[in-house]
Amino acid sequence: MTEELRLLLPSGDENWSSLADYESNDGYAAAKKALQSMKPEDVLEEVKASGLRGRGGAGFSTGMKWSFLPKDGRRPRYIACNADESEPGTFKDRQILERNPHKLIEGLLIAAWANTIDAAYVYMRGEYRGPYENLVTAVDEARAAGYLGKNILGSGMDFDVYVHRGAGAYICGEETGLMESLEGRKGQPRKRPPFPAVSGLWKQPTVINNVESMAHVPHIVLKGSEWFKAIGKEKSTGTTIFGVSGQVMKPGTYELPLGVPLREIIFEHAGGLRPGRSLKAVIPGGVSMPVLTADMAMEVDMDHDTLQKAGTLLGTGAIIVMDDTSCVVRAAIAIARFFRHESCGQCTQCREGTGWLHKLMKSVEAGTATLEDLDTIDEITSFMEGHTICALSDAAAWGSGWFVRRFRSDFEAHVHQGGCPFEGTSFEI
Amino acid sequence: MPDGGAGQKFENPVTITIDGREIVAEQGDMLLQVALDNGIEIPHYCYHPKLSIDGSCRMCQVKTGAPKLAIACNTPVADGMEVDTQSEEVAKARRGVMELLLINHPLDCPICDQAGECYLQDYSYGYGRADARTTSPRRKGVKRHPIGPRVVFDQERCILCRRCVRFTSEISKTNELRVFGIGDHSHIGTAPDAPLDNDYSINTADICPVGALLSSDFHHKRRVWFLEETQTVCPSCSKGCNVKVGMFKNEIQRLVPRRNDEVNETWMCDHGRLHYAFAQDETRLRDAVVRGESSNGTVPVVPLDKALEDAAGRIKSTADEHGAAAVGILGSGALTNEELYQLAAFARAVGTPNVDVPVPTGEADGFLIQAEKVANARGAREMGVVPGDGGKDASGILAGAAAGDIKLLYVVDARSLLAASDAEAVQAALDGGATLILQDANVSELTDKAAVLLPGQVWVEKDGTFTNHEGRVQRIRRAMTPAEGSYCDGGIFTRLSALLAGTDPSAARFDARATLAEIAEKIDGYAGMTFERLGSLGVKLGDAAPAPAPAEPESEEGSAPAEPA
Amino acid sequence: MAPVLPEALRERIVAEFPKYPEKRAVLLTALHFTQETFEGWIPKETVPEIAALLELEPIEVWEVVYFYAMFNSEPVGRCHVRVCTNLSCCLRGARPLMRRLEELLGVRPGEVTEDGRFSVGEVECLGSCGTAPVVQINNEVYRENVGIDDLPGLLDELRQRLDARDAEGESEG
Amino acid sequence: MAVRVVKVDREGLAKAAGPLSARAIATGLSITARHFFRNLWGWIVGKPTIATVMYPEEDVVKPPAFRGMPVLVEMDNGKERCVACGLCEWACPVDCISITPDETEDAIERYPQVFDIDMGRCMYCGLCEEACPEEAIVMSDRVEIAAFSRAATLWHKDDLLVPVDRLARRLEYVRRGYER
Repeated sequence: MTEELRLLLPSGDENWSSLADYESNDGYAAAKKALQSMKPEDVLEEVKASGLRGRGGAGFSTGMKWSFLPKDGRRPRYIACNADESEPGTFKDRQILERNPHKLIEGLLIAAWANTIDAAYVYMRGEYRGPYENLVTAVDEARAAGYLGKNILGSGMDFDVYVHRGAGAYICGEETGLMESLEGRKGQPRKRPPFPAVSGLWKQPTVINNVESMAHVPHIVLKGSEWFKAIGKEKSTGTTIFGVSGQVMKPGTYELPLGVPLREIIFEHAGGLRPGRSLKAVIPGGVSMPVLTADMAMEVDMDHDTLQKAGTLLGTGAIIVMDDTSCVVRAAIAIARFFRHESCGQCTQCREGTGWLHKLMKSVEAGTATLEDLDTIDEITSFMEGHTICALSDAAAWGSGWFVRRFRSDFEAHVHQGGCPFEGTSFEI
Repeated sequence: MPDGGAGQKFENPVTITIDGREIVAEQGDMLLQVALDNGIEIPHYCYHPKLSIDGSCRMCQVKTGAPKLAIACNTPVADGMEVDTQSEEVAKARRGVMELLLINHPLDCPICDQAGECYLQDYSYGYGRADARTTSPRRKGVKRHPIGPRVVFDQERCILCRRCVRFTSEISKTNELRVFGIGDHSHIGTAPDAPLDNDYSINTADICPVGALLSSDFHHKRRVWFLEETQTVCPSCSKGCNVKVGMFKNEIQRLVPRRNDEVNETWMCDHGRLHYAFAQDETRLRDAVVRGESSNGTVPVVPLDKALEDAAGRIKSTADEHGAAAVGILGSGALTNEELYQLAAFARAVGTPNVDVPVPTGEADGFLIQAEKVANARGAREMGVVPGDGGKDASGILAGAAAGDIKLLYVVDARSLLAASDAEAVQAALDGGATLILQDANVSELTDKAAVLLPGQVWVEKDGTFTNHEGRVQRIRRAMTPAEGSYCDGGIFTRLSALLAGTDPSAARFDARATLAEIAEKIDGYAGMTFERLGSLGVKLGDAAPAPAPAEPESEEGSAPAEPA
Repeated sequence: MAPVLPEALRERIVAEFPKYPEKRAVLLTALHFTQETFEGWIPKETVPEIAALLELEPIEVWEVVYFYAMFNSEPVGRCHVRVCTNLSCCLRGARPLMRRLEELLGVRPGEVTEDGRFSVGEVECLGSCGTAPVVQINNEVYRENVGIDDLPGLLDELRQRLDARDAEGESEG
Repeated sequence: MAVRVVKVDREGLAKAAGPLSARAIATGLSITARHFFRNLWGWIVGKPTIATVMYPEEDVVKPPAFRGMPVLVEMDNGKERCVACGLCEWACPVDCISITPDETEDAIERYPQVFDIDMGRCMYCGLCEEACPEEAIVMSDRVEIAAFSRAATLWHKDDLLVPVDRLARRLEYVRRGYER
């Protein structure tokens, strides 16, 4: 069994929210190293060399993203830190915000040094009231201790972190939707070009990263990219916090190296299924990502390449487990309903497609659908994929559409039987 | 579309290929507009050439070589770009958008005013699928909601292209409309207590690609396919917005703007759009009237030719008795250049220097609405309908009439006069005892006071030209057949001039085309102007002058006479 | 008309301005503060004042209010209890929990109890999937791993808290 | 127009027809004669087998495909089904329909304030019925519309309304047409 690695979180129930606790565990050592002894370019190179990939869902190289910032000296430049953790199944960033907020602040500080940033805005989902208070307190503490503010650690850099609350819209987790929202508008994604690196927050160059991605930066800088690369797999380096939810005995978060077999996470770390149950389906990366059948799930390792080969994606590493009592049509309805609720309403395909998918899924469950309707679902998802401003439409199409593709026989059984064969045994949605 | 195409010059020309056709375009221009300019249809909803790019309807997707389809409206052209608008992948994407737009769109085309000029209908035929795959109930919303005093909103028909939202934020700058809600509950709305009420609100109905926003004035009035549309110019102020008049059975049904980037872009104000009833309502004057001593209460209607003879007789006798300067002529800026030219000729025939055009003025808004509230005030000045040497201007003429110096007042278009002048001055002029000859198309306070009433015509019954405030000469075209036996105002002037000269008035027919030729010859700036040269968008003063002829060596005299045109 | 926004709230909003290059960015925060001040919702009269404070058009505030799920433009109960009904919570019994909650309070989503104390609603994923099912009270507190049997106790606790607040209000008044 | 006279060669025609035509004439006459005598006999014995309809004392039931004058369908609430969409007006090849639409407070917001058909011009082609998206104008079985003045051939909306149940057969026929 792969051991849990504690890079991001303290072990057990420990909480390092206070500056003293954090500092006594190597806190801000990396920041001191970077600001006092490294050139910004070197920090950027180190992060690039570490192979760190964004932990927000898309898995894009963090160092690469930073290097897209224009070199024209245009100021101010901002970090938008994405703490709008709203992907169903995902609750990992919340652990960092609640139990190790200084890790994030230190990451932001180093990123600011590496990219000549003037201020960072942490956009936190509005529902995270507790984590918000926790982070604000930590920021104030850090500022009081001179880690934020003017001439930080004698480096000459001025930098500050502001925590901003969202108000309950999944779409604000999309990078340009987040920026719109942060600027005080509806969180509707912007069309690209221009890209955020050139014209982001308030039309200024902006780098946008997920909380966990930023929290990885301090130990990469402190221990070096080689050390970090040694954890995980070749193109999926380091650890991540896997959140396991659904029908397992021990749901929760587990920080493990990328590339751990999914089977091991479910059956060893998360305590396996309820007695007497067998596995039906697993969503490996939050509800946006294509679902896996039990057979597929037993085969895959949790890293970018393996999952892509298996026809899904790592996403946020949020694992949702369904056992054999679960009706997959109901799961698909729950997902379709979510995306219908959260589509921002800009693009035609997403606004109308999410609604239609939900209606069709419901008609399958109610037993009023036909086999042609299942084909229609397939075609609607093809209308939605890759045709819109942002990826929410793709997510909606994948999230529920792949249920039909991978569990066609279950859907057909609903059609033939005129209703749900699991009535009374399955979970309710 | 504005002239362009052939003679267009590019600063950074690039060559792209659309469906195998090579096209030269300006680097960085958006692909959709380039395609449209070159006559290649790419279907679109949210894109509008005069509004910012929204990119949300996703209808204009084309294949550009990138892995995904790109929206043409937000894709800058670059050299060597190869675009495919016809492949199966593109067709499928369009089919998808159409089907998704239609799953919640009501099937009420039979009662929708937009039917016949609806993008959704047209593209549905062009790019949609024939059958519907869903029978589930469509989304419900408010219908025929008066979203403003002049615009009706049907929420169910809205496809959320946000053209109207962008119009109110970018063009009218009044910010009345926004999208409220999220996802498939999104809908266009106004803030509480802030309806869509601005001077340009009905333009939102024009740019709405479907029947969600409609003009209250045109609501349920007439199917658009019955309208006969004529390109002309709005007469309500000196901006000269280019419009189309939609007629049905010789009645104006609506005015809509037409694009002229030099004048009104593609907009017009609500006032101008709704100001047309005077052309056809009960206020129109149709009969010529001559009041003698013995008319006692009844309105003595006479044939128009008789009234013209009577008017000419009165003018002649006044001039003979008191001198020509005892005749005061007040023209109108509502007339065409050609008519005004004939008015000037008529004034010369009378011999009076007391000629002027009173111009009603009001507020200007810095966008389209101009201060001069008639179409052709500039034209009147250009045509020389101005006081002659030592002549009186409009207020001088009124004062002269009040003082008894002016014995005969010849007024064209009393409503212009009343709007432009002090009411007391007009009353005093009438009290002065001068004979009033009134040439007018509509009833006014002066109608009953005229000794001779000559019914004129309105702009929509005429052919001719207007000169707008910045000196752009534009065509107006006859859309409405005038009443039988009536003459346009220009025809009244030519006949009166003939009567005064003692020639046969029936030979003095007014010909707008011939008059324009004469204007082109005689009046500065109008050189080279013909109806054809003006085209549908007009020409600025001076711009139609033919290029100076090259020296003509073959001429026997050796050089052409140096006569300025 | 007398201003609706209390001076304290105004000051709280204005204090946020220095954090951002534009006043508009404070809008979401200002609406959160307003909602806290007015027992969970945003009264219509406050909108023009918030707009004026942030140098916006009222409609720009309205579109934001109607866009975000956390903002209520209609009154809600003083305790707005919401159950996450997304996949992970449903897999662990959120639906029966929601049903029981509606039974106990006698209201459906969108309704407020007669005494104005409670309203219920469904909410999308709250990021508490490992401790599902989760109940959220007034956009603030999470109650995790809530079983059907825990509900009566939870509601009692909330009632007591409201009583305490009422008593506090009376003694102050 | 000048009249051109053409000489017809009847002799040639008769020759071409030959003896066959004589036989055909005889056959035809014999059928006529047979019916005449059978009817005569039937009339004598009081069992007439005569096929002639004694119009106007009698009338035939016309088949649903029959196209009489176009009428407007009146719904049970006494109002017309027509929404004044103008498609029949557009489709009419002889321009005999004229509609003035207006707005109502009913659920369907549009109705014909004026709906006139000039029956003096109508040619019973049925294109109006085909164009109608609402099944609101249909061809009835009515044909007796003679009038003594031009004005009386102009039918107004109230004259044109026929209760929907009296048009059931035709409506069903029209719907079958869509299915085809």
